[in-house]
Amino acid sequence: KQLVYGYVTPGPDTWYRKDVEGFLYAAKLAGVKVVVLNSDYDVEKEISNIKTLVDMGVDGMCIFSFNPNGPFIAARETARAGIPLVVTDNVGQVLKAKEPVVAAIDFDWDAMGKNIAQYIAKHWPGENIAFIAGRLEHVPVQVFLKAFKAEVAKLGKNKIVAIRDGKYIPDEAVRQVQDLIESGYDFTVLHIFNEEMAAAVVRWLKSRNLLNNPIKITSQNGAPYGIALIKEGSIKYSISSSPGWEGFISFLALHAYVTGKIKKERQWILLPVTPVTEETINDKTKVVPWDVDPVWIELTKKYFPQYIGLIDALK
Amino acid sequence: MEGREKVVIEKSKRPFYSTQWFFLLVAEASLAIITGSINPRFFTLNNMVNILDQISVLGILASGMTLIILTGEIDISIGTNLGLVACVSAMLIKSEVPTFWIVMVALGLAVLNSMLVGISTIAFKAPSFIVSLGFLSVFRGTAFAITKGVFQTIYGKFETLGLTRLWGWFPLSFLIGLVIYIIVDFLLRFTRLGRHIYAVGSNSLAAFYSGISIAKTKLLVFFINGLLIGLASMILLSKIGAAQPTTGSGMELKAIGAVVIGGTALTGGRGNILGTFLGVLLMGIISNSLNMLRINPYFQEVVFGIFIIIALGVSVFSAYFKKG
Amino acid sequence: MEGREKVVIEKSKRPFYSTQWFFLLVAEASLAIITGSINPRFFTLNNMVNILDQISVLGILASGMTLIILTGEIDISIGTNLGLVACVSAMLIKSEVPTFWIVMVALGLAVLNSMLVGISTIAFKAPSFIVSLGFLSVFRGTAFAITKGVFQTIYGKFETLGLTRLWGWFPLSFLIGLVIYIIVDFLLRFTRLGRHIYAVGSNSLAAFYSGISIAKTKLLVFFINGLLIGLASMILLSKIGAAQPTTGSGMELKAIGAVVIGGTALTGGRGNILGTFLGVLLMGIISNSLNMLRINPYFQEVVFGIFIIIALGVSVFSAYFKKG
Amino acid sequence: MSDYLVKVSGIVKKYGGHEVLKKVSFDLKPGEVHCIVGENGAGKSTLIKIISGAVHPDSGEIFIMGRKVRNLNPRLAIELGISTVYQDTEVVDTLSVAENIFLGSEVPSPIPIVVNRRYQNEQAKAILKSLGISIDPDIPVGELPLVYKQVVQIAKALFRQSKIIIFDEPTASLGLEETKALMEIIRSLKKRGMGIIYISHYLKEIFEIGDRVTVLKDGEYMGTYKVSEVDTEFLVRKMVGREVHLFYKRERVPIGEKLFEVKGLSKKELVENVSFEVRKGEIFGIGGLAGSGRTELVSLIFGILKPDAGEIYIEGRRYVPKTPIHAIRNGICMVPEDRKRMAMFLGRDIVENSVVIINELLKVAFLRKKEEMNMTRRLINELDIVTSGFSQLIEHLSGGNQQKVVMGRWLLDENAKVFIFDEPTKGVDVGARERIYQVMIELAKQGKAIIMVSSDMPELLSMSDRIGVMRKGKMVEILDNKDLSEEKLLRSFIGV
Ligand SMILES: Nc1ncnc2c1ncn2[C@@H]1O[C@H](COP(=O)(O)OP(=O)(O)OP(=O)(O)O)[C@@H](O)[C@H]1O
Ligand SMILES: Nc1ncnc2c1ncn2[C@@H]1O[C@H](COP(=O)(O)OP(=O)(O)OP(=O)(O)O)[C@@H](O)[C@H]1O
Ligand SMILES: [Mg+2]
Ligand SMILES: [Mg+2]
Repeated sequence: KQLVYGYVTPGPDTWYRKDVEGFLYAAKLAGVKVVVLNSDYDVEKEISNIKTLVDMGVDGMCIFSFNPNGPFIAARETARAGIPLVVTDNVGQVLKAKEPVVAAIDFDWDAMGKNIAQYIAKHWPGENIAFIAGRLEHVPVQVFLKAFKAEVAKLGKNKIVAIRDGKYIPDEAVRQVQDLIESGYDFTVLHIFNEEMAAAVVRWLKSRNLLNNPIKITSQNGAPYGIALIKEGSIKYSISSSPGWEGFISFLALHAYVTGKIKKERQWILLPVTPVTEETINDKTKVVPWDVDPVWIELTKKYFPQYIGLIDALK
Repeated sequence: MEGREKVVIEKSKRPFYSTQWFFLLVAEASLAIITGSINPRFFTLNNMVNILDQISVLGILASGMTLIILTGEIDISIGTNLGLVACVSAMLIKSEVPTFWIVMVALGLAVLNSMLVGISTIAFKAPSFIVSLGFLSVFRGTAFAITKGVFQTIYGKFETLGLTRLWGWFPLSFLIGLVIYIIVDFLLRFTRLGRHIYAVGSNSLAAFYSGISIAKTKLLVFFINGLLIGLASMILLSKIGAAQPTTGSGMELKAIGAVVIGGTALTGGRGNILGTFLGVLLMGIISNSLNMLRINPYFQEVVFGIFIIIALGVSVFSAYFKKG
Repeated sequence: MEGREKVVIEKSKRPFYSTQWFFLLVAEASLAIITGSINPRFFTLNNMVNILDQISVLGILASGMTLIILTGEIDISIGTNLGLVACVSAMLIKSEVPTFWIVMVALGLAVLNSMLVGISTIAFKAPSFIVSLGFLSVFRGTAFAITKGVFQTIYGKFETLGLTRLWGWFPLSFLIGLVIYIIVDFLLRFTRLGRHIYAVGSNSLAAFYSGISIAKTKLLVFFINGLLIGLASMILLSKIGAAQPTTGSGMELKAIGAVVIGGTALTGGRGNILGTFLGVLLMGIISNSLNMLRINPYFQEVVFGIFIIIALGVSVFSAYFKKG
Repeated sequence: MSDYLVKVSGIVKKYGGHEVLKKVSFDLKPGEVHCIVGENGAGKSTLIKIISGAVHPDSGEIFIMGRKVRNLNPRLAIELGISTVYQDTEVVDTLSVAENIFLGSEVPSPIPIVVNRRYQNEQAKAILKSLGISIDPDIPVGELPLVYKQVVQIAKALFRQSKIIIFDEPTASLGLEETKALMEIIRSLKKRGMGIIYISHYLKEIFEIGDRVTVLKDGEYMGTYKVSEVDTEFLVRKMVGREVHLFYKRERVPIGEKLFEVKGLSKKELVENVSFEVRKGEIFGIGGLAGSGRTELVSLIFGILKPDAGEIYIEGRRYVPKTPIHAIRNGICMVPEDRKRMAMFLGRDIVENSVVIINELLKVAFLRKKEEMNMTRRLINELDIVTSGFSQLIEHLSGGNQQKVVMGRWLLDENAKVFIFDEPTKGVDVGARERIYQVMIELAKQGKAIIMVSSDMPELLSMSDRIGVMRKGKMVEILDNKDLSEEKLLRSFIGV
């Protein structure tokens, strides 16, 4: 029987899109059809997308929601129709829902916060940190920030002097950094919540001759456009989190359940945290590519042995 | 004067097929038929209900916006007003406040916010666009400050308003929307306030000369708008079960878009609620059709824009028919 | 005429202290002084230059928007137009196309987009608000489609426009912005096109009777607006070194806000570029002050809104002085 | 209780530094028509706006029916029984005729908050009937021509059965018929003991219905007189300060060869097969009742409407109307009838409003500001425009001065050949009217062809060389202006 899965994506931006591509890549290998519906950042459309997929009677559903409650609604609707559901990037919230979902797939934002704090403490002890967040209301930002603050305090080597909202807009991030510097904050380490914003800040700092003199930048995501900056030493440290691989794993989690390989529910699957530095930069197994890449198969086998059987069954 | 026949001017009823709403309807029907013939699931009851359900909140907001725009003002803070109200309501629901009080607070807060915009506009003699732009930030900022940016989930509670299906299929929220359209239509067509709204928007000097209080009329409209925002906010909250400061952002643009596409003039004084309803419906049908037609999700936005422009193009015919 | 003494006619200037721009300036100066007294670094050359640098792109967009609004139209697609142009330019830069051609393509594309909005508005006799709402989706959707949603980085290339500091401190981008203000001011005050713009916006029927082509005037304005968007797009791209489809989103609202706060009427025909400049400056000073005053990021948005509303409140005085 | 309905004294009003009313006094008794006359910009409208509550005086006292009122506003004034017909026809285009008439005083129906539409419509119909026209009360006012908008305004003032009615130039945009009907109504209102304040530049009307007349000059109170004790010359001298002839005796101008010709011009349902010619130096008047299609005829010539058939020749060359600019380039000028909608650039100063045409003709890319000032100064002097300065916004001029500015803009075009004036002296005071006539004669002397559409009978008779009479879209007659009487002309208008 031809399996059909449904995928609800919040919008067309890079991160979400790479997640879809990863999911589709795995689906292609497994010979499963996928219907992708785009919510265009509209909560009501998202709900209607969920309903549309339920009406279509898909065999499984994956939802990536920008509304924290979206997965709960999906859980309710799919449970009613008996459709298995996996949820991407919800920081595990949905596992508390009444209705059981198959799995929540996430990056370990908490571990990332700790990891960055540790790197900074180890390499630049005694220096002050400024932090340019993504949207402060974004859950991963909050989880990361909480862990980061706690770890910095625990290690006691550094101090966070300012937190600003870059809103994921590079232009805004530059503005915030400019203002931070001019308003007399004393900091030499700048953590920026993604490499899009970091790239713009790097460009500006360079033009002002402040980059690595004294301001050093750390970032996260390991996005393709961040890699060049790490290679040239403009970004000192980053953490790899490939949405493509996340999508890939999301598919496997769903597929394993639908095909009866793994019948467990409420699984919390966290993707490993891999540091990105000048040394690891060329190692695809450490800096996981965002774009479709067979290395994902290898990585999956290494970090998620439970799927080995399933992967071997793929074409 | 003897000998001369009196001047007689009769109302020339424009035939229905030359009115703008008719062409909007034609655009919608064509789109529906095309979509339905490609994907017959479009015409299933489930899908139809889906569309109605989806546009109920927007419809309520657009009704309020119609009133505001008819008086010649505009309020671009309605989306964040809704977001703030949703956040506060969600927090109250989480702390188990009785539903009655939640409803009171939600309506009261929405009205207060809307009145703040109205009062400042009138007191400062400033354009409401910029006043409401300021309040847009204030409302979202307040929501942000009180929630600390953390989203407020009310999972499982407060579900009646948004999730009830009458007779098992008809969304209560759409019924509420429908009632609102009818009330606003009645208000505009049959009441004094309705006359005053048109007069103030079309020619405020004439209204002033006629002894109408422009300030009072506008404040009343902002008051009603506030009530509708409060209502919309509760329905949305009930539907999505969570609120965060960005909830509702961008809805102002959609609401204004629906009002304008429905034929209401941004300069005020001209328009009606039937047009707004059709404008809202158009948006709902387009966004549903994009999925039904299985448009590549990454091209949906372009196609959405093109559909809107085509719908405008179709209404060129209405101008043509008016003349011919 | 005999028998009646001639009226002495002078260009009776209203005293400067009763004009709106003066009060805007007062609002800005007060804010600057308060901020500066709390954090003296506000008045450092570096910070001043910073503010100018930050408002250059917005200023260019707002200049174009001033022209559009003066003719009685509005264009809410300018932000996504800018985003689309930035994406295309970034892609060209990545594929090593010569700078000359990049500039040509960027300007050409921006003009094309803007003209599409203008032409459709005129051809469909539809309100430009809704036409440009449609194109807003088309432009952003196209940007998503061609970039496949991927962020376009240009690393170390194309840095002159956005990063150059003349004499080591004066941002080239602000100089460009300044030149644009002056050109637009000149256009509005000393050319026939300027007169046409005001005439069309003030009373398009009278303009038609006076032999002014409304369509031509509006199209020219959309053309100029396109050029300015192209320019702004390149400066922004050069500054941040990357583009994505959402680049520029929301800038339309800021630009319209700056124009309106600068005293230009949304109904057209009334306003000037000095006001727009001060409106843009106000936004720049407010957002810089928020950081200078070390306002908690969770409260910045509320405070931003409150400052805008206070600035409007201050300009109430201008209405008061006008009377007295 | 006093015997005065209205009594104001020491009224002062300033706009900026400009004092437009200087300690003016005025009173109104029951059962009288008290007229106010004065030049354009004398302050008549401002005075009545103060009485109607639309404008607050800077100082002075207002008594209404013996009661001193402070903070008068239109609402309060209406409640006190004052109805006003303002000079600028302010109606709500998007509301129906009946809704406009009852605006602000809607009649409630038995159901609370609901307007009694049926009753309002019936009443509206009745009031309009008394004014001699029958308009469907459900028509949106925006679809009516200016005349009937004005009628609606008048009806609005009449229905209230108030004690005081103020008319500010009610007849400026009315036709003959409507004027007659209005005079009749005012007489009957007077009989019922109402007080009426009446402003008009047609002094004839004042002598017809007025009891007393107050003269204002440059904001100053010049005195109040019994109408029966004064004559036109006296009033005019008081107003203008010099002799002006009410019935203007124009200078004859030698008439040259044919300059302009219209053959069989038609437009469905509006204009039917109109032909006429105008020669150099000739003033061709076009008369007819309101709605007879005069404005449509000239709109066809000026390229605003597209003709279905017919030919136009200028100096023997075929001219096909396309757009106004095309007409302008071909030497045709037109001063439209509805200045507010069709001519005034609100929010712009008088310089910009004056030089708009000449700039189009010269196709200058860059403005020559000095030149513009000079041209505007010339117009101000030639047409006696009362203004506080070059940067005064046009909407802040008095009505008659606005008319002079929008007319003046065409006079700067020295190469024009054909001038069309549609109701050129609407709302213009006697002195200024003479000025405008002189300007027209001046143009005729220069060998221009002049087409003058007018509803003002004396104007048609005193100015035209020939008069074309329009009836229901047709030009039924072209009369030589010799031994023509008003009576004869009117017969031709009506068609008996
Ligand atoms: N809003 C305003 N601002 C500034 N000046 C004004 C304003 N309204 C009227 N004026 C000035 O007040 C003076 C008197 O104007 P008003 O309208 O009362 O004249 P009027 O006697 O009615 O003239 P007309 O016969 O032309 O109607 C004029 O000089 C005019 O320019
Ligand atoms: N009986 C009528 N029925 C419908 N429309 C009428 C009638 N009478 C007049 N009109 C309107 O009046 C217009 C013709 O008026 P127009 O203004 O051309 O007349 P006019 O002779 O120039 O009179 P005036 O300039 O005095 O108003 C028509 O286009 C029509 O809209
Ligand atoms: Mg007047
Ligand atoms: Mg006419």
